Amino acid sequence: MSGLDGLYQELILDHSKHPHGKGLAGEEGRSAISHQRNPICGDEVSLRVRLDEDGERIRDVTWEGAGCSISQASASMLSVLVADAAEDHGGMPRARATALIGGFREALRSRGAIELDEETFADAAALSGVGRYTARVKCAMLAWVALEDALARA
Amino acid sequence: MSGLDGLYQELILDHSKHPHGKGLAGEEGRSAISHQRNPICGDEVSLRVRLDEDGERIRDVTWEGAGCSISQASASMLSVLVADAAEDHGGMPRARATALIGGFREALRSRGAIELDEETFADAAALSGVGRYTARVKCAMLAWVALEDALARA
Amino acid sequence: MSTADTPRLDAAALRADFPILEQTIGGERLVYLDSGATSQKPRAVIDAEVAFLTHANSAVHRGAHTLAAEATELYEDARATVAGFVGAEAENLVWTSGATAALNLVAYAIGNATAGRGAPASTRFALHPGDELVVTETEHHANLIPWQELAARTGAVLRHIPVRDDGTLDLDAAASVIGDRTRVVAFTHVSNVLGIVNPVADLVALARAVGALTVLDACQSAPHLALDLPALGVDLAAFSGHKMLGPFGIGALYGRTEVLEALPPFLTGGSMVTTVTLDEADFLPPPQKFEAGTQPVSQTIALAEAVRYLDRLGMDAVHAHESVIERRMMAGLREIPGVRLLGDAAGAERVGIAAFDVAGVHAHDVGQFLDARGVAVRVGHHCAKPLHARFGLTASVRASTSVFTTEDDVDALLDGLAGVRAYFGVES
Amino acid sequence: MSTADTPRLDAAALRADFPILEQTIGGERLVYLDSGATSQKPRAVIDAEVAFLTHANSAVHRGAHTLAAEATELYEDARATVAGFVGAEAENLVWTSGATAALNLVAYAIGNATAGRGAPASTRFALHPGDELVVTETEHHANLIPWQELAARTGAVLRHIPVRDDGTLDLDAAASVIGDRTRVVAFTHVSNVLGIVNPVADLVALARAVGALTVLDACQSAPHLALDLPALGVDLAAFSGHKMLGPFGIGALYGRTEVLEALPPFLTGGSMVTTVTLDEADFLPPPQKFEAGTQPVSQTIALAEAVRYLDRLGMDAVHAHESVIERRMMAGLREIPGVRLLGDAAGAERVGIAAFDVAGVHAHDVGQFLDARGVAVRVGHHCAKPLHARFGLTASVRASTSVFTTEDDVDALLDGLAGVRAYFGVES
Ligand SMILES: Cc1ncc(COP(=O)(O)O)c(C=O)c1O
Ligand SMILES: Cc1ncc(COP(=O)(O)O)c(C=O)c1O
Repeated sequence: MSGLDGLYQELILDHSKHPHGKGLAGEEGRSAISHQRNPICGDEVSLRVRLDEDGERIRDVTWEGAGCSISQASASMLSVLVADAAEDHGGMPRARATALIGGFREALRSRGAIELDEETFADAAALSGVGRYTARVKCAMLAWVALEDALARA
Repeated sequence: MSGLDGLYQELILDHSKHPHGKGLAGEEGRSAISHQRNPICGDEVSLRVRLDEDGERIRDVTWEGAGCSISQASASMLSVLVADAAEDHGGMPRARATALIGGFREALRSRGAIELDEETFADAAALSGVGRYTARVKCAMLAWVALEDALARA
Repeated sequence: MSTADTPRLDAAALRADFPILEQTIGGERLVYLDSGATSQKPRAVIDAEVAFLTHANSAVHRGAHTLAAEATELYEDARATVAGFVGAEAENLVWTSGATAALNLVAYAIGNATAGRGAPASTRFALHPGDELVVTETEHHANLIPWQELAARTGAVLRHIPVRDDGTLDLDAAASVIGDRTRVVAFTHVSNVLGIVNPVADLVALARAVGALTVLDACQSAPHLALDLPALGVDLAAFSGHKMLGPFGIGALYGRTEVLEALPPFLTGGSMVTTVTLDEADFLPPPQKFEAGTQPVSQTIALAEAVRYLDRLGMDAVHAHESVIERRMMAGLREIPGVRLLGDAAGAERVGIAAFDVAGVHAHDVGQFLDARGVAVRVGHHCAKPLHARFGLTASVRASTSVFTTEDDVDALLDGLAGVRAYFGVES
Repeated sequence: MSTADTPRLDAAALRADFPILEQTIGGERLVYLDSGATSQKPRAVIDAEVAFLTHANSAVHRGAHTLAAEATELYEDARATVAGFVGAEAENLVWTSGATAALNLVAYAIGNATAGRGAPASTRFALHPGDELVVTETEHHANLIPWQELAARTGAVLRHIPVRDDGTLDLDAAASVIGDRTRVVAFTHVSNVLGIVNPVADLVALARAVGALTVLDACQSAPHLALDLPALGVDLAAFSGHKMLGPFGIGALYGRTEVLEALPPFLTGGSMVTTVTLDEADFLPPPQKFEAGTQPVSQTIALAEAVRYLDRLGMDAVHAHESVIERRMMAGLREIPGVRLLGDAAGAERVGIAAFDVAGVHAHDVGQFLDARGVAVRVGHHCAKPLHARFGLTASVRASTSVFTTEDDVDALLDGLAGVRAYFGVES
C-alpha cells in the first residue's frame, strides 16, 4: 500500500473515529499522569497510567486529548495494546512497556525502513507507514511519549 | 593616466610627503575646529578654520591628523586652495568655500564621471582619480567635511 | 485604481520563472499555496546571488581591495533599491536577518533605553512601571512575545486590541485601549492568518494622539501590496525577504530618521562603531549603528533582485491579480460543506490568504490529504496561537498565494477539499 | 601529528573548486588573502544552496507538506553535520545569523537572567553589582562590546587580560584578573589580527576554578583547526559560516547541555514556543528555544556542505597546509625592510594570519598598491581597535589564508610589498 492510503490505513481511521481508552480513568491506586503537546500543531494528550500495587505491572492506560487522526489512533491503539496484555497476563510488565515504546520510536524514526510487527504491536503496527512522513512522527509518538513520562513518575 | 598612477599622481604623493597647513594655528579671532574620523581605517583630521571679523571670509585653514596619503594630500591641497584665495583677495568668501566643497563631493561621488577643474580646484584637481576608487572617497573627503562642519560652527 | 487601468499579470506564464515549480510531488503538479510561510524564488533572484558569490564576494565596509569595494557598492545599492520599494530613503532602512530580528531589535533597543543606554535622546523611549505597550489579538508571535518579554523586564503592562468575530480589529476598543499611558502600539499590517488588511491610518492616528511609538509588522503586506511606509506614517516597520521572493536570512527595519537616531543600538560588534576602547564604544549613525557584524551581503543583493522582479510586474498588478485569486478562493471555500473560514469579514480589504477549519477533520489530516494531491498548504496555528484561541481552535489550514498562483491552483485546492471529509469518514 | 602522517593538500588544484578565483583584477590573477574577513565559497557550496532553493525550498518545523518535511529533514541533518564538525551533538548547536549574533545572544540571555527572566535555573547566570566579566585585549569588537553593554546595563565590571608585546596573552596577569568575582570569561580561540592560538585549556582552568562561565570565540579557529569543543571544555562557543567556506547569514552557538537549558531565551517569536497566550509564552527546549522566527534554511544546508568539503580535505591536512604557507609568509615578511609584524611570538601556535605595519606608508595605501597587483588584503583595525592601540597603531595590513592559498600567492604578496615603500617615496 503506498501513498495516502499507506499512511491512513482503514484501521487508523477506525481507531480515530472510535477511540479506545479515551476518557481519563479515576486516580485510583498507584497511578501517574503525563501531559504532552506537539508544539507544531498544538495537539495535546493527557495520559494516565495505573499500576498494580508493587508498581511492576500496568493495569490500564486512559487518555484525553485533541489532535489529528494519527495522534488519536495512536493513543487508542496504545491503550488497546496495554488492555490486551492486562487481560491475558494480569497487566503489562513495566519493562515490556518500555521495550515497546523503544521499538515503536525506532521504527517510526527509521523513515520507513523498519516495519512494526503485528504480533508485538497489534493494531499499532498499522502506524508503520507514518515513518515515511517525518512531519507526522511526532503525532504518532505523542501518547507513547506520554506513557514513557508517566511511567517514569509512577 | 590609468591604474594606480591615476590614483596616486605625483602631486598627491608630494603633498602627502610635504603637507601644507599642517599644524593647528592658534585659536585667534573668530575660528572653529572640527574633528572628523573615518571609522573604517581610523584616519582622523582636526581642522581649524579662521575667519575675518564679520565671519564672511576665510583667513586660513590649518589641520592636524594621521592617515593615508590621499587624506593627507587632500587636507594639504585644501589648505593651499584657501591660502591662495586669501593672498589674492583677502580671504575666500564663505559661500565660495561651500560651493567648492559641494563641487568636490559631487565629483568624488561620480565614480570618475566628473573631473575636477584645475582652474577652480588647483592642486586638488589631482584628486579626481579617487572617484573611481569608491572605498577611498571618504579619505579624500575627510578634510573637506571637516571644513564644512567647522564653517557651520564658526 | 480601476481594473481597466491596472496592468495585468500572467501568472501561468510566471510559473516558468520559478524553477521549483517544475517539480512534481508524488507524481502531481506542485500547487504551492504556502507563500505566506515562505515564498519561492524566481531564477533571477537565485542567479543574482550566485553571480555575486562567483564574482564579487567579499565582506563590506571594511577594506579597500577591488572585491570589497565592489561588494560594498552592490550592498549599498541594494539598500537603496529595497528602501525605494517601500517608499523610503536608503538611510531609513536597516538590514536585519528577518522580521523577527527587526521586531526584537526595537523591543530590546527600548529595553536598552530603559536601562539608560544610548544617546541623551534615547530617554524618550525609556519605559516606567505602569507604562503600557499595545498589540492586537491578531499578532504573529514575532510581534507579540518580544513585547511580553519587554514588559516583563521593565514593569510595563502589555495590553491588546481585540479582534471581532469577522476578523476585523475592534476600533472602538482600540480607542479605549490606547490611552495616555500607551508608549508603543505594535500591530500587523496584514494578519498572516486572516489576510485582512488592518486600518493603519486609524491606529496611527490613535497612537499619535497620545504620543506613542508605532511599530508596523509589514511581513504580509510587503509581498502583496504597493507600500509607502513614510506615507503610512508609522515610526518603524519590519519585513522579511524570504516572504517576498527573496532569500532567507535577510529582512529590514524601516524607521523614521529621528526615531532611528534616538534609539540605542541593539546587537553590538564590528562595523557599527566609531571609536572603541577596552572600556567603551561610540556608535555610527543609523543605519550602521544597528548593523553589527558581517552583513549577509549576498542576501541583500538577492533581495534587491527580488524587489526589482516585483517592480517589473508592478505591485498594483500583483495586488490586482492576487485579489482575483483570493476572491475565487474565498468564494469556493464558502461553498464547501463543513469548511469554516476564519475572518470572513464582508467587504474587507484582503491579500491572498485564507485560513479555515474543516469540521471533523484535523488540520494536519487535511494538509496531508491535500499534499497527496500536490497541494502544499500550511497547517497549525501559523504562529498566532492567541488568534486561534479567539476562534476556538488550536490549528487551522491556511492557503496563501503568490504572483504565480493561478486559478487552476485554486481549483486544485477546492477539488481536494471537496473530498476530504468523505475520505476521513465524516458525514456532511 | 608528524608531517609524514599528515595527509597532503594540493592547494593549487583546489583553486579550480572556487569559481571566483578565475577572475582577474585589473588584468592580474586574483590573489585572495582576505579569508579572515570572509572566505570564498567552493562550487559545491553554491550548488548545494541552489539545489535546495530549486527543489526543496520551504520553511521548516511548521508544516506537513512534502517540501516542508523535506526541508526540515535537510535542516536538522545540517545541524548534525555542523555540530559533528566541531565535535558536538546536534542538540548542542544553536543556529544563529553569525558569530556576532551568537555572542550577543549569550550576553543578552545573561542580561535577561539578571532581569529575572527564564527558568528557575537561570538565576545562576544573574549578575549582581560588583560581579566581573573578563575578556582579553585581543578580542574582536564582537566579543568585547556586547560585554561592555552588558556590564553597563547590569552594574557588572568589565576587566581584561592584557596581551604581551609578542602577541601572547599574559597568563600571569590572567591568574590575577580572574578571581572570585569573575562570572564570565569570554575570549577568542585565535586572534583575527595576530593569528596566534590562545591557550584555551589554561583559561578554562582559571575560569572553572572560580565557577565562571567560559565563552569561546571560535570564528578564526573553526575554518583552520580540527575542533573538538566539548573536549576544550568551554561552556559556550560561537562561529560564523561565511568564514569557513559557507554562506553569509549563518553561524552557530555551541553550548553545553545544562548551560543551554538554563539560559533564558534571547530573540523571541515563532517556532521557539510551546504555549502562547496574549499574556505569556512558554519556550521549547534548546536548541529551538534560541531559534526564533523563520530560520535561514538554505544557508544551513550550504554550511553543512562547506564543512563536508573541509572534512573531505581533512582539517589536519588543512592546518598542516596553512602552517606551511603561514611560515613562508611570516619569514618573508620579517625580511622586508620597514615591515613590522604584530604578534610575532617565537614558537607560538598559529593559523595563516599575518598583520603588519609598513613604516612610513599608511595601511590603506599599502592595500591599494597590492590591489593593483591583484593581491587582496585587508587594511584597517580589523574590528580590534584596542589591540591596535596596544601596538601603537590605528590600522594595519592583514593577509590571511584559506585552503586554496598557494606559495605563489604568498610570493605575490611579498613581491608587492618589496616595492611599496619605494613607490610612496619612503627611504628605507
Ligand atoms: C575573531 C572574530 N570574532 C568575531 C567575528 C564576528 O563574526 P561575524 O562578523 O561573522 O559575526 C569575527 C569576524 O568578523 C572574528 O574574526
Ligand atoms: C505577520 C508576520 N509577522 C512576522 C513574521 C516573522 O517573520 P520571520 O519568521 O521571517 O522573522 C511572519 C512570518 O513568519 C509573519 O507572517
